[in-house]
Amino acid sequence: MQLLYDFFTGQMGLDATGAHVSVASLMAVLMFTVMAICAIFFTWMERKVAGFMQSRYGPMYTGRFHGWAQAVADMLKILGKEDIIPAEADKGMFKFAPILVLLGSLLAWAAIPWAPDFVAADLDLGLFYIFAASSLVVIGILMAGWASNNKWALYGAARGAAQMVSYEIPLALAAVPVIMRAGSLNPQDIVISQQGGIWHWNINPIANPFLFVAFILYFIASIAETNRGPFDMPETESELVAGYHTEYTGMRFAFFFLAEYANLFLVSMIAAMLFLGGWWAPLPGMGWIPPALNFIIKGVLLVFLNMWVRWTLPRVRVDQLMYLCWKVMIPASLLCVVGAGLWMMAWGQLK
Amino acid sequence: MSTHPTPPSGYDVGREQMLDFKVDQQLLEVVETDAKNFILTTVDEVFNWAKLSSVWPVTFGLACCAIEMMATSATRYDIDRFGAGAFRATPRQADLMIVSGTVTAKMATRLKLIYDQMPEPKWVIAMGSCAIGGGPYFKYGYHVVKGVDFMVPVDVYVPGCPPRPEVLLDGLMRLQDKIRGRKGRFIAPKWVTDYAKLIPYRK
Amino acid sequence: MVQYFADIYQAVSSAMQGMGITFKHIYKKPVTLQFPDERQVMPERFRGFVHNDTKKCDACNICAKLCPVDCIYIETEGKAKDRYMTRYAIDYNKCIWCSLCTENCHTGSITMSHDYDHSVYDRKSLVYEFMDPREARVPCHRQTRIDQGWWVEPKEEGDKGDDA
Amino acid sequence: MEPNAIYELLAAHLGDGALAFTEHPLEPWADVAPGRVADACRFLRDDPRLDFNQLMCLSGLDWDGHDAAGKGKSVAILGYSDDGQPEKSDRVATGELGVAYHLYSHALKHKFTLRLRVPRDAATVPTVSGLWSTAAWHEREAWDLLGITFAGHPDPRRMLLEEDWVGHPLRKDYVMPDLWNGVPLQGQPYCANPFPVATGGPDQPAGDKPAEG
Amino acid sequence: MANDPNVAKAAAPKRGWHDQDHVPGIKSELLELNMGPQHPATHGVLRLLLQTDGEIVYKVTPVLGYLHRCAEKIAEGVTYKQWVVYTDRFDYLAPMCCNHAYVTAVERLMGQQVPERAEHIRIAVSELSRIASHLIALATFGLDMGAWTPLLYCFREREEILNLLERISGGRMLYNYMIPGGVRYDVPNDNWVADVLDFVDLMEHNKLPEYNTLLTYNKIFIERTADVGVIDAKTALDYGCTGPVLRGSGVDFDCRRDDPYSLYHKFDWQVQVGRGEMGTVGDCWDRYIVRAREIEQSCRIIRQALQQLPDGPYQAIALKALVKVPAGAAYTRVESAKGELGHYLIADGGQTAFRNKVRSPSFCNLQVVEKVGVGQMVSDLVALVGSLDIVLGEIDR
Repeated sequence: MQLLYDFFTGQMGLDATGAHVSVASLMAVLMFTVMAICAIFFTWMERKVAGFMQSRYGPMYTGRFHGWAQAVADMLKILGKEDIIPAEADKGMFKFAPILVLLGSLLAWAAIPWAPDFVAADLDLGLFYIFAASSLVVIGILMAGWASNNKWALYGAARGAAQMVSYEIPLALAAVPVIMRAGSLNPQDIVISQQGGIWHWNINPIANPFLFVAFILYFIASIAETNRGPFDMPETESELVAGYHTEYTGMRFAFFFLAEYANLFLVSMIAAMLFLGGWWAPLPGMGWIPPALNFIIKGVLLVFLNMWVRWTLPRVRVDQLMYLCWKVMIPASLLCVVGAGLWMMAWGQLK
Repeated sequence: MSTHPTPPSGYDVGREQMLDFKVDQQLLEVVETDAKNFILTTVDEVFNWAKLSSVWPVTFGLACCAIEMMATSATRYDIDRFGAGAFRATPRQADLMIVSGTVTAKMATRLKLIYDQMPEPKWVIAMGSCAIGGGPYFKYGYHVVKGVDFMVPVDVYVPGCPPRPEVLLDGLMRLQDKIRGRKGRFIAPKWVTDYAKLIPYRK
Repeated sequence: MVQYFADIYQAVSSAMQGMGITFKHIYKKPVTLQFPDERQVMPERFRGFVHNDTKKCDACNICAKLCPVDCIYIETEGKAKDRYMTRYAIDYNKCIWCSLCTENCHTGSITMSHDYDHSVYDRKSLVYEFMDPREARVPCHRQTRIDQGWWVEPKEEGDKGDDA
Repeated sequence: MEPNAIYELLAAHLGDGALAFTEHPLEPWADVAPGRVADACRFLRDDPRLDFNQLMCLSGLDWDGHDAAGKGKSVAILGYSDDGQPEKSDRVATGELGVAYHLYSHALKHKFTLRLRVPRDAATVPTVSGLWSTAAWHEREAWDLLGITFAGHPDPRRMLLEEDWVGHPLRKDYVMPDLWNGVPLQGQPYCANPFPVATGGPDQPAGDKPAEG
Repeated sequence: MANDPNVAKAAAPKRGWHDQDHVPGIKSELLELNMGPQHPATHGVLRLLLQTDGEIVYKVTPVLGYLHRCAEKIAEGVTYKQWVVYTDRFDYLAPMCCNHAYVTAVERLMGQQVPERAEHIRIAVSELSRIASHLIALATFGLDMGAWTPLLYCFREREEILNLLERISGGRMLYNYMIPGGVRYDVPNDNWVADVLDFVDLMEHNKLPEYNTLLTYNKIFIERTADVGVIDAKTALDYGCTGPVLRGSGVDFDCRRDDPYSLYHKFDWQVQVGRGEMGTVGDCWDRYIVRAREIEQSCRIIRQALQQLPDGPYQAIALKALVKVPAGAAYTRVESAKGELGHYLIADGGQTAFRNKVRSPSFCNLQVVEKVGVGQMVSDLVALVGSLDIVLGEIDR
């Protein structure tokens, strides 16, 4: 990052503000590109993972080698589709909702620490910012469902709003023990606090079992937060036709589609950041691996775990989802916070 | 249990005789052009390639053929290999309507509605005898539409009652050829390429 | 309270077991038949498109009568010894591959082939004409067929004649 | 319990409402007066000796053209011709309509068949949907396809066809529709010979004449 | 919606607990929801008109006829042997059972004896077909519950069954295999019997446990299905439910045992009944598990039928192309995969039936939705409809 500043101030001859703006816009473009690429990659990965889990192949012909170009073709095709806005829809909201959903995940991407010196926006309240920004998604979904003027969409949106608002709580609470251990809300600090190999990561159940439980809670909550099976209430394909995006076509649907996978990778990266040591290599001797690669591999593994869960388990009912949140996850995560705090006090880890 | 049998060296019984009697000009036309030309040159071709590579069907099962449609998307035949495995429950996000089964009078109006709800560009495959031309319900079917092309334009007809999943896949490949402008088989089954080799000798 | 924790334990353990099964399938070879490249060998009795060898057929009309959907069109001209088949067509818009027509064919001319994957762009091309247009007409009467050198079915005991 | 014993009980209950009992090696049946069928069914269901707690099947019937002697003279129904147009006929249907009830007792494991006949132009039968809920849809279907009215039915709509459908298709004199609500129902002939030049001579219509000689 | 005659003529809903305005000044009304005919959870082209209060369903009105294919009319127009083709298309998931039902009815009217070998073959293929149908039932029920993968595993096994049936009959899905008086072809001599026995073993010992681990005993699945959509025995009988739906409600009735046809009495097997292991007797899980256990029983029957396969003819010799049935009328029922499939066949001595009323099990089973669906959540209604395992080809005929 410093390099970039130096480049803009030194080579380009900009003042501090100009450099700042330039770096920020560069970062925004970069993040968006990375996000789009990730989303496209994960749509392909999802189809392949699902395929192999189901004893079939998934895409094979597009691009000739295991359908590597499948998601690219999907996106290109969606670009060329007719854009339909239902006559009775609330047009402004209908158009704005997908942008808001995509924006929600895009904003959060800004504070992800990719490498020791590479984060688009190095914020002291970064974690807080991430959770806040990703909450925008729920508004987008609610708007989409309402604006479509479709009953299935409305159902999906209502379910989605209830679900996502509820699951924000265990999601954030599960991160609290980590914050307590790192003593900071800055993502970089959280990552740095896990220095020194796999046994120093927050997930290590021997070092602090409560943090391990917090990881599981975070993972479950993140599935619900990204609206994926078994918690895919807003789009429950077998009940509500396609949920909140029933009426969306073409590019606008692609936004939802992209946002789903962007969100998926986002929560996985946050999990990697909070519990799996971020960009640290698993063993001390493996420092030659680029930190960003470490980070991405961890994220992809978590995404795979997410897909694995999705393609195995049946879907819960909407009231059971709420039960799980309010009667299991939130008490458990509160216990986790208290327990982790006591544990750290006992071992003198608290900062 | 015959899993993964190797294809026979020659054709199946009767295939050559069948081809002799075919009045299928489209097949000849498709095969005679060079199917090897795979380099994408223009923007148009790139978009056509994208369209044909991700034909998303709408989840629209009508009758017996719907089960074969499910079987096509299931493990053994796996329509997802062609990028067409993303069955969308809502017509708004689908490109292809596989009319899989008998279209009754009561359903025909709904079928039209679903077709109208699909965004352009969109395609229709008529799957099975009932959807093609009334099939077994031609003579006494007071409630059956004798051919879905009375209601919506059909791109590819897939004969069979119900068609085997292979035939539906073949229909999908024909549709891909059609999207490409019928310049040759995009993914050609072995017998087509073999047949193409035979053509010079037939002339 | 015990039930509460038992439920959570059961949920987690059953989910893990299920995930074990799906994970096992990742490294198993898929059962998919990659269709255009691999083809299944059809069993002997497989019912593909109906094929009629018009050189054998004597237009007895049994198949057309037995067809539940009336998809077989046979046109003939003339009477008795001068009866000629001028058209034999099967309309695959209607055919349901039931194999009732092949069952009682006494000449064995109509068979179910193993040919099945022919999708078309126009449903008119699903009406298959089996007569070669160059042949124009095929005699139906047994004696005429013998005289003109066409194939006739071997005579069996108790066989009443060429027409059923 | 044997069917004739059941019929004796039924006849004792119904009096003149029980019309006849027909012995048949396969399936004996009792004819009852159309107006008394609900009464008969209530008795059959509620009497502990009979206890018919399941209505297996309720069939609407059209006896038009039926030859009781069984010589195979039933009328040919009308369909679509080969070129897809509805066939027409001048014949006027006269026979009666009917309903058959097939009952089964899960506890006593016996069966019974009730039949009734109603005139074609005034086909009204009391409903039994209050006795067995399953009868509701069967009766709606019988109304839909045969035009038998079930008096007192809670939901007397058509079952399978749309409300604005004309006619009752399972009647023997039903003429096939060619258009309904903008949906064409006639077929389109795709059987024309693409090589008409090669053959010559008058074409015999396909498939309607067996070969002679 | 307003122009829909089905809505217009439906009885006005009685208002219940939701009638009070929870918030003063805000009027609440029921939401009318149109589920189907194109909807992923309706198993075809069923249409359910729902009136919902939030997630709670207040009134269910099934609308049928989107697949009404006039089969009963056709029965009066085509010959007996030709109509076997149309029975295939009733329950296209278990066409062999439908064939069996119809040929049984015709044979009863004709007084036709069937060779023992033919009966054994018929039972074997019917039970194979039943397994295939139950596999689809489990699969689509799982899909309704949001579990995709069991669907694909079940289809994988179904393909094996279809291959086996294709080898014996020539048809992949619709077989047209049985004829009045026997079966059309003998058992093929390419090791078919051994392959079926292998498959049955595989199914019983390998695949069913896999489904059980993956789906049946999954906690989420149990939570979704246990105590949901409870049909008690009285309701089931009142609505004429049959088959796994009736047995799931705890009524021990199976046509194969209680109204014997064919040779089922020769074999050793048990009728499976819902026992309410995970909740109440007659809930969705019970109906599901009855099907899963019936697969095991079918495996047992197939094994016995094929191991004891007698020699002899596979069809009665007397039958010609055109069957003439003496005048008479009889209601014949057999246990199809979905329940009691009855044919009320009236013959008039000719080549075509005078009337053939088909009592289809799904038609009667579905009706219970009107009663049981009320008060459920929308998700539970999906579970209920899924657990009834309806086939629209049979309902609308």
